[in-house]
Amino acid sequence: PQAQAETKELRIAQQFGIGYLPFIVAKERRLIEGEAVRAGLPAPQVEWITLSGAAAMNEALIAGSLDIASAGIAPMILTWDKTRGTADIIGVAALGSMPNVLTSNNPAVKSLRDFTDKDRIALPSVKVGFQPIVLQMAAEQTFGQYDKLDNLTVSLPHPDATAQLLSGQSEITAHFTAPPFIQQQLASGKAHAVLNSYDVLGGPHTFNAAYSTKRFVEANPKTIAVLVAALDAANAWITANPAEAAKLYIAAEKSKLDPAFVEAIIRDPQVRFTTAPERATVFSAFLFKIGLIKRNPASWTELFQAGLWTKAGS
Amino acid sequence: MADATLAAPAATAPAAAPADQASRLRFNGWRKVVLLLGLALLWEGYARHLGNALLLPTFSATVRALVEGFASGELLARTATSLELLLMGYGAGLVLAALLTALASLSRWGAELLELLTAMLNPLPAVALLPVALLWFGIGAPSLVFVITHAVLWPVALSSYAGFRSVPRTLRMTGRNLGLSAPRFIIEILMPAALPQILAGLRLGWAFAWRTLIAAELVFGVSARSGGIGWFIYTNRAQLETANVFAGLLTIILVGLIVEALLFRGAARATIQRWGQEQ
Amino acid sequence: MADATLAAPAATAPAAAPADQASRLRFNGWRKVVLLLGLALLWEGYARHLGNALLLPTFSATVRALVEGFASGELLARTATSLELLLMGYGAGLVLAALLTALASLSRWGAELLELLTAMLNPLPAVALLPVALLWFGIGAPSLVFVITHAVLWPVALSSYAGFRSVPRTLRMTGRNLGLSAPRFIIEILMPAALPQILAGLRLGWAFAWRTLIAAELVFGVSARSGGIGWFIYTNRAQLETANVFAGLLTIILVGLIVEALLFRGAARATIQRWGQEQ
Amino acid sequence: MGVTLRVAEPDPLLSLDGVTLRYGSGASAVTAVQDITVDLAVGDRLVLLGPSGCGKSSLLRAVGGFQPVDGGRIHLRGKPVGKPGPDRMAVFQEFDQLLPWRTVLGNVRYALQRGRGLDRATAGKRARDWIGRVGLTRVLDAYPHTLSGGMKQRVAIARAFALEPDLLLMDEPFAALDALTRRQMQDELLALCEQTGASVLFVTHGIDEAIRVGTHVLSLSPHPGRMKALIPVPLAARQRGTTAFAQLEASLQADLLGEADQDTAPPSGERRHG
Amino acid sequence: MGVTLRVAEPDPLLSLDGVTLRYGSGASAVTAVQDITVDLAVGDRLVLLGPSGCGKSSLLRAVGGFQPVDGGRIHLRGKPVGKPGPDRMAVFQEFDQLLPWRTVLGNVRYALQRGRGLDRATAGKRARDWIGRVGLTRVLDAYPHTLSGGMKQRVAIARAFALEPDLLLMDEPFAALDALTRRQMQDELLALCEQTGASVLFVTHGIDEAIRVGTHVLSLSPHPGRMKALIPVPLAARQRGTTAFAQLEASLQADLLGEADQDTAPPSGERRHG
Ligand SMILES: Nc1ncnc2c1ncn2[C@@H]1O[C@H](COP(=O)(O)OP(=O)(O)OP(=O)(O)O)[C@@H](O)[C@H]1O
Ligand SMILES: Nc1ncnc2c1ncn2[C@@H]1O[C@H](COP(=O)(O)OP(=O)(O)OP(=O)(O)O)[C@@H](O)[C@H]1O
Ligand SMILES: [Mg+2]
Ligand SMILES: [Mg+2]
Repeated sequence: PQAQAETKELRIAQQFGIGYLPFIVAKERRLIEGEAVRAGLPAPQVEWITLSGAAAMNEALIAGSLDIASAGIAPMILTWDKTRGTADIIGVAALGSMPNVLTSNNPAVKSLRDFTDKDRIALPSVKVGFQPIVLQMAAEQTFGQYDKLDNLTVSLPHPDATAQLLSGQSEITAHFTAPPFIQQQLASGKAHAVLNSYDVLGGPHTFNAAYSTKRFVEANPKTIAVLVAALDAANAWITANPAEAAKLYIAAEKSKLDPAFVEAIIRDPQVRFTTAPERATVFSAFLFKIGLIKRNPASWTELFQAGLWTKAGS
Repeated sequence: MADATLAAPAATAPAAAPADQASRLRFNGWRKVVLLLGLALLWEGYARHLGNALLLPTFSATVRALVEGFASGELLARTATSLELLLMGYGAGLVLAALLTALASLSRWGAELLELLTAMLNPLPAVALLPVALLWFGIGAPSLVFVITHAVLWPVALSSYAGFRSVPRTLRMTGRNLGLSAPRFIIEILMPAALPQILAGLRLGWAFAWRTLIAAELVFGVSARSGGIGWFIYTNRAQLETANVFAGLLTIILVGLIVEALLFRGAARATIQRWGQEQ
Repeated sequence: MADATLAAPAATAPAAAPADQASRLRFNGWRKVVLLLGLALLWEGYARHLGNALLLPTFSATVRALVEGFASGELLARTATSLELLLMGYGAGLVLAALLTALASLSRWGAELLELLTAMLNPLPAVALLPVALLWFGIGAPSLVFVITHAVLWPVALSSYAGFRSVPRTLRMTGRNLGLSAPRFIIEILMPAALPQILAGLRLGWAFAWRTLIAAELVFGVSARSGGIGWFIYTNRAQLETANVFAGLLTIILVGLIVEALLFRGAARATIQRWGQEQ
Repeated sequence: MGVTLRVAEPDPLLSLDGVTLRYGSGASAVTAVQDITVDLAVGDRLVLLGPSGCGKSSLLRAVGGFQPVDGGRIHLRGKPVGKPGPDRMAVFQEFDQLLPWRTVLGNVRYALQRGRGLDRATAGKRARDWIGRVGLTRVLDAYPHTLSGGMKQRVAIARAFALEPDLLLMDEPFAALDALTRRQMQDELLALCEQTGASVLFVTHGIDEAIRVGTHVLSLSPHPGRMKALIPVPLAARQRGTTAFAQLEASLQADLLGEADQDTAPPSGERRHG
Repeated sequence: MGVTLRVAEPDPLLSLDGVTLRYGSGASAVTAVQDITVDLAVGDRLVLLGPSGCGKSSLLRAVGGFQPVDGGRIHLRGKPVGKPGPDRMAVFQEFDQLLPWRTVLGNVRYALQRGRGLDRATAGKRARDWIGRVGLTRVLDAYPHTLSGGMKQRVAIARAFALEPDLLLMDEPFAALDALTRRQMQDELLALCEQTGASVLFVTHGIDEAIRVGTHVLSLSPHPGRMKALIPVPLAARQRGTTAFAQLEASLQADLLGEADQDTAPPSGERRHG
């Protein structure tokens, strides 16, 4: 009887990139539907939507046009803080841990200290996105001043920044980016890594996370459980079948990338597909410190829904 | 003297022009082709000189991508999806523009409202409408249609209203003399009289509908299934398939040229040029 | 009969209108204020009814955010930055539009080129220009100016050219009769004669410059230091400071209203209304 | 010749009572006509005669309902004149009074459909008939911009005649026509009036035309137009060549030419020749 | 009256040689005038007289350089007529020939500055003078849309006169003027011609005006306009009231009224009245 009260349709939004591979696998292999049936629930009608940027995600979620949003962990924490007492968003699951890398085509730049006024660092979003926050964390560690590099940053989407960086004909000399752009840039030989986000955070950290409103999570606990189970299943499958996962990704995204290249990214030991959040509190602590959030969560469990608490998160 | 007059600036060409309209039309086509070839060559040359396919593919590479895109059927499907949204938004925009402009020409309050709304809302980017669009229409196509409507409504309304306001007094008096009802006065007098401006507004609205559609497709959410040409551009851009990105843009250009040639030029030739409202 | 005529639709109001122009102007202002108040109330009411400040803040909350934004100086600085870019792009767009339209009215080739370029480039979104803009102008302000120019150029050129083409034959003959040089013919005959359409184009260009600026500030590499009002909107949007987002939008609306009231209305009143080209 | 005030008609079709028309307001106000009082019975044809700029067109527009009055009252069949309507069809002075997007036939037919509520076929038939009467059958399907000035005016005349209004407002309708065509048009006008009992308000600069067309002539003073004389045209004077005609013509001519327009005539100091 | 071909002038200012003007092409082509051959010596004033739609305005536009010829040649001082220029100032038939964005003074002054290259002050002085001569000093600073039809035409006349062109092209310039003003304008025209030796090509529908203004009258057949007669106006006939005048008038009248326009006149079957 309770199952009938739960939602019959599930609207899930993702963004571009290989970071959303668990979603893509769940979609293509119809894992959510499968898990629902296994749990004895009617298979929900799943609608997969692509949106660009956390802001559009948030607005859609708050407007009730979406059930599950996804974005970088830092913007998610920010949204969690901002919506406390109103929309009350809450993490549903992490979408895996993978490093972001600051690359540069300027041979002189070996570390953050080597940037000069002539350098420009491209970031995919402004101020409060995932990469800008990590860059600020790194600047804080290096210079003791988190906004030291802000004046060098410009906002430019990943693909454009990559094209600019590789062209060598532009002011863009550095780019804080994510897979597969990291690997593409490094493989071209025209850029080298300057900084790895794992080093900044002190180890593997969640990159993207799925989140929803508390209201939805509380009204649909079984559906949420099914979703997490489906993501777990997707992660297990990816880990077990990296080659097939690469092929599936390429087919689903109509990607022109080389399957071996994608497979290499999936196999990268730094990349971990797991629903358990990693080092979420490192982000929240930093955000609290620089005043972007007003409440410092005591534990990652404050950020994520109860169904996840059994996982080994951090 | 014929020579002398032909040597005069085209803008000041005598009204006798219709004389050789038929031959002129052929001539025009020829010039257009020459210009198009020139632009294509320029593109090709510059892209080769640049030698950076990631930033700017050559024209030939773009055409190749275009042909492949159409051969695979994807580009055609995407274009169809976009056109469908576009037409819905365009249609809704035109209807609203017609209503607002009619209201504006019927009452002082309507006029003030139109002027106010145009001045206020026209400069707002599509992103400003997102919250309201999401609230009212949810994610996806209906919201897209909504922002396209916003993009079309104001240029068309503004141009039409400006056109209405510059209808000569004698023509207005002629219409009023027949005791026309307000809707008839608007539809049968003001609209044809302001047709040059309305057509300019329709052209602009069309262009802005495209611009907005492409820019909005991602912000407003699409699923791979329902994505249009904006989706095509974005996904290819995300994969650094620059030739495909430009193939998508070229498709927009081609659609623009076709619509211009068949629809707008045709409409102008069948109306304002035939009626002597345009030289 | 005065009553009867006043009861007639405003669109068909007799040309005797200037009769009480002075009193009318006051009257207009009054209506505008009423309408503005009505719109503000509507906003406030709907937002309260909705009760979702994250999505749509109330009008009063937005005004509070606006006042704070200006008090802190940030909003003013951002607006100034945006306006500077806007004016540069607008200016460049106008100059190019003037050149293209002049060319188009001087030669058949120019006319074909203008028509072709408008049909081709006008529908292209600003993103399409990104690679070329970055190539030519690099990151930041110059590229923004470039895309604003693109946004302004086509509507202004298209409107002006449509205006040029509908200048009545007798007026053209009058100008040619004086043996005017081509530039003089364009500047002293065609331009004032087409002023109603040119003004409509300027209004549209202004609006599209804003839209494009805001939309492009995110994609086109602005840094925190140099960001304008688009930057303000985006950063606040990313932080769900919705009241600030709407304060930014309200600023655009206010600037739009001021420019409309002072510049465009003023220009229209001093020219086409005074000259009887507009009712 | 003094101002001959018209004896008030018992049941006038049109009555103007102290009509004053102004343009602009305040210090820059221009008075077009002042204090015009005249009645028109059914079947009357009143010709307005007066120097350029004395307000004839303005007065016609006011009667047509296109322009508000600033003083006095205009009554049509006892009721204040309201919005314009096809019961007062106007032929304007300007050449741009045809709808450019309709052919010659289309212009007249459209007016009949809308102004008289006729169906398309009936309207078309009647339109053809009238277009034939103004001698434009050849250009039935031509658009207005391909017509000569006089041809345009004739289409407007056909349109106004075809609607058979109670009151025709004609502002120098035949000014652009040659003598022969003009005479034919005058004949058509008189025949139409006879047939339908229409009244006419007619502006012309031709004294012979005034006598030929009018039952009364209202001569106006130079700007701002005031009533100078209201002269009935005796039946006998209508035939050109009669002495009555010659007398009336001479008297009107003296009236118009004699009193030089102090405002519009060049001050003697400014004139160098002739 | 047969076609009196003009004896070729030895050194004509303007010579038309078999001029044919057409509109449109192919089957839908309309011939406006056909085979017009006439010379104009310096100081000649040629009046075009002909029924509405016979191509008078078209011919004027062709001479002005506004319209290409489709047959024959037009020479001005021995050279093929080229682009329009202020040496051939035109007064068009339409009322919308003033620049709406310039005042009455501004319109005339601007024409003088551009057409004659005068500086602003000189042009202004001369403009005021001519505006005074057409009786419009009162509206010096008015914009064209506030003028009456006749006033607009007078501004255009003042503009054309002020430029003192070699050849004046006047298309029914006085049609909208009352008798007195018209006579004054005619006087101004004649005085100007006397003073500057200007030649004139003049379109009118008034026979008396033709005689008063012209040194020669070219009468055209109905559409398409062909030369019907080229009649010199004897000096003796120029004075109204003389028998020479009466004779010429009667002969022209017979010429124009007698031969009914088969094309533009209503076919007798179509006419019900008159
Ligand atoms: N733009 C045009 N296109 C086609 N036909 C035209 C055009 N202008 C004039 N015509 C035709 O050419 C003929 C002559 O016209 P034009 O204006 O020269 O006559 P007109 O002698 O000046 O007549 P009116 O005395 O009525 O002014 C007419 O039959 C007219 O229909
Ligand atoms: N829209 C207007 N605004 C201001 N003044 C105007 C307007 N229309 C006409 N006038 C003025 O009113 C007066 C009368 O104009 P109107 O057109 O009625 O004269 P008219 O008798 O018809 O002259 P005409 O014989 O030259 O056509 C003129 O002095 C004119 O300047
Ligand atoms: Mg008048
Ligand atoms: Mg003519």
